[in-house]
Amino acid sequence: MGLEHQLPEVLTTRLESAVGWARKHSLFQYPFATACCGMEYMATASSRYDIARFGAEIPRFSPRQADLLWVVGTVNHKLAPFLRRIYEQMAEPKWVMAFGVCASTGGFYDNYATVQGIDKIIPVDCYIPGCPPRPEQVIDGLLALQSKIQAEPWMKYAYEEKAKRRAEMERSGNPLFTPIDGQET
Amino acid sequence: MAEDIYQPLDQDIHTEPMILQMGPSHPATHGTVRFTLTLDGEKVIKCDTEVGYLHRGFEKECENSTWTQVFPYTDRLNYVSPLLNNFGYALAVERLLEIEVPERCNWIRTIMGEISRLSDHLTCVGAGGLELGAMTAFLYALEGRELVWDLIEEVTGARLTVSYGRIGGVKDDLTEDFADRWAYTRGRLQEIHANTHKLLTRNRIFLDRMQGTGVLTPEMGISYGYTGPVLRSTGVDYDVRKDHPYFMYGEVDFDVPVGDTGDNYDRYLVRMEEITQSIRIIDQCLERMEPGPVNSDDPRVVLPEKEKVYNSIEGMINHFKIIFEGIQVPPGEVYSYTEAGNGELGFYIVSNGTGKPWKIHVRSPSLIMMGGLHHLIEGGLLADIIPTFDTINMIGGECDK
Amino acid sequence: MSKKLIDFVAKHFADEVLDSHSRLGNDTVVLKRDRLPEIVERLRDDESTAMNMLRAITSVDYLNRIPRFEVVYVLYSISKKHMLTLRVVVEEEDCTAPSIHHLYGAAGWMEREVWDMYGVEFDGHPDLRRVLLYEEFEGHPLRKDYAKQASQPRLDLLVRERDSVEEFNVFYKSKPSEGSRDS
Amino acid sequence: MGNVTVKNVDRIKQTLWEKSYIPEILRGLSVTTSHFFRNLNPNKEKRTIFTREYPEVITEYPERYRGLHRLMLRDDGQVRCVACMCCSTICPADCIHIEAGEHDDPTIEKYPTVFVIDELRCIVCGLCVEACPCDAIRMDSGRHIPPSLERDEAFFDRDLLMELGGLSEAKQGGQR
Repeated sequence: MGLEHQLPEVLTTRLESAVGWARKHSLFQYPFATACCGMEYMATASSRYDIARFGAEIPRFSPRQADLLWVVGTVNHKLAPFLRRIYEQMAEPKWVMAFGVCASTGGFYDNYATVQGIDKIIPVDCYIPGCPPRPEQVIDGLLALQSKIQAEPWMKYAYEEKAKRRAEMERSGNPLFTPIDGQET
Repeated sequence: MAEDIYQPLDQDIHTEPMILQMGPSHPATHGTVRFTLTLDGEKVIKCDTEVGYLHRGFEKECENSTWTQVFPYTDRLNYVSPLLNNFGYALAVERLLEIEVPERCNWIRTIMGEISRLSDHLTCVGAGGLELGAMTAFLYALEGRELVWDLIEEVTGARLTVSYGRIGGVKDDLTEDFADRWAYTRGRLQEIHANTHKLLTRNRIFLDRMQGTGVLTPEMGISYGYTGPVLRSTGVDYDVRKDHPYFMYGEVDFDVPVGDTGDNYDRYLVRMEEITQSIRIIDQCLERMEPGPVNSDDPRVVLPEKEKVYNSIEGMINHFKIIFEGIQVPPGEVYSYTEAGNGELGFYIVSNGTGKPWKIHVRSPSLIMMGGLHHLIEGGLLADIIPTFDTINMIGGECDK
Repeated sequence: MSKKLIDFVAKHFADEVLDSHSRLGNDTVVLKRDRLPEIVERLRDDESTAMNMLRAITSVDYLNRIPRFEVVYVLYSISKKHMLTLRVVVEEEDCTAPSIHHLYGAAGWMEREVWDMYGVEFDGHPDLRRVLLYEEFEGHPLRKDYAKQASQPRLDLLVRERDSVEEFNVFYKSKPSEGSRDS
Repeated sequence: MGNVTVKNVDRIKQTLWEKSYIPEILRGLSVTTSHFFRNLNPNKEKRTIFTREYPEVITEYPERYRGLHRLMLRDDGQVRCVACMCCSTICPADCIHIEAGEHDDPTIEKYPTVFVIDELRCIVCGLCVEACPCDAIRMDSGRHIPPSLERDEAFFDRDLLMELGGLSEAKQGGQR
């Protein structure tokens, strides 16, 4: 960037909200559907609830073309590396939606196999409770995420903030953001 | 002469099989499963299936829960037809306890089980259409499923993970206007069924993808433990509902559809026919069931009525005992089996006489079918994996436990 | 329930049978381990039994009992519609059982699953890999002495031990203490 | 007794005409266009539009729908819960956290000083409602659990749950 410093403040905020508006209504999603919640994901996407009304209808089955990752269902330790890899393959800006309690916290699968919430592997922007969530809950979650995207500063801070956060986490020894060994993203 | 010219050329071209990883998060594998395919051009030479990407420790969790707490876990086995799992598990524990449930409970279980089967088959058929490019069929089938789920939600309180079965009964009686609601849903379902038939059954593109692909022979099917619609499509008329009637299946009339070639198209037809039969069974049940209690009156297993809990000390003590210690199941083991959406769902249960199960093993039809899947895939084309995998109808939760 | 199948096994393999009973609609025979494939093959091929389908193989871990493990085979005949449960005792020190993968196709994966979950090795199985868990996993989770929450992450993840009480405490400390409404 | 028959499914044989794709295209179009025109019917009653306009039109959940928990109140507006721990014991997800305290009123033995439900762990199975011996916890609020942007927002504490609760009509304590 650089151009934004030349522009008057009013214009940049206008532009910012315009970009936020455009972004929130054109979410290309990658459904990482694993379990029961996938059924409700299908229900949300099909005729009765029709997620297309919110500009989020097209599932992109390539992470590089997607900017919203739905983690739909339980993630276990066997699957965790794949989820992490998909997240890393997605281009910025990207958002993650934890769909259902298993993805959010592990739910009642508190055992050797499951990851206790995907926020231990990747950062999460929105949690949708329910096991599985009703489509109404999903739509509510999507709307909440949309307002978050709208409010997200784009031009001035977004990238700098994220980079700062990452650097801080790495410094603090949090392996959340260190890349997996020997893996190109 | 021409052969002589081409022969050396053939030898010169160096070809080697290509190894392709398909999955675990692949759009066509609606579940998480990974195929390691060895391809010769477009032909699959070898297929190694890897499952377990949804392993959630079902059996370990059950061993650490009371007998009642297992119900939510069984919901999430075959999550398209959770009621069938609920009732299958309840039946297994009831066999171990040697208790009988009232007649109305059996009628309700039959009705709700068949409603669940409708949802299962509609999803399978619809998703199959979607994966072969027939998006409309998917939308119609899901419309039908929504209607079915509306009914389930009315009765159980949840769309998908119902936790409706209880040991010795069900959680609640049917709602009062259930028969009227069913009459409406039934009409819509038949319309959707007819529309799906119109869209798919004679469609040439669909037929070309389905006919003659993923062929299973009866011998192979039996040896690999296939059950349910997949085995019936080969011509073996094994159906637990028919051969070992449980609940009220011995009392109602229905047909068991069987195919003859065992290819994908037969599996599709068998499922479509089973939708009709399920509707027929529900009709008969609703006609013949009579009012009565829905829970067994055995105080060992059924929570006392709320009135008693609120107002009498015996009720209160009994309530607390069941909640804190769990239902006391006598020691022993039993293998109990029912017909679920995908085939025979068996529970091998071992009790050591306490409130927690010592072991619960699920004979999940999906896992066993995945064990023989390479036989259906090998020798076919890469593109045939998609209809084959769909008509097998592997459900992650059930397969990976 | 007739005891025809139990009698059949007892007649032909009297030395192998340790115990048998017929309860709750299940005919069960407890067997010694070594001649199992022979018995199963006989049950499958004999016309009067014709057990052509293997329904399930599983194992039960009776901790602190000798012998510790039991491998359970549920056989079924589609034509005769009868079922027989075979239970084979397996010692903890010599945790192996003979494989029957050559008799039933389904046995291949079922035995892999039992190996994965209980660590019972099957002699002669050509491809005894883990099926539900991953190769790096150590131990066998369904053994009774395997702790329920002992996870083995594949990634070097930030694994927070789940402690619900602690989670609630963290939540509460982050909020200013508020007087309860009704006291 | 039921009559169970085994019947073969009919595999169709395509005619040459059907193999030409044309009749199937027409048939498929007839199905979809009939749906289309039905929904253009000027008489709105006869339309069968299936889509729910959710955020604008709030869905009414059935009576038995299990949604957000609520804590019921006694006549004097205090919480009914007596901190007996039944719900937290039966909860498979272990998502209810209760700390009991002594009440000043001698007719009430205990009451919960802390009652938190982690709605992001709750699996909506409804076992807690069945386990409650005093009609204190219910899930029939007719609302679903709202989504949250932060993990901590999903802890619902006692006062929040009581706001949703109503007066319970269950009579307790015998004929007293």
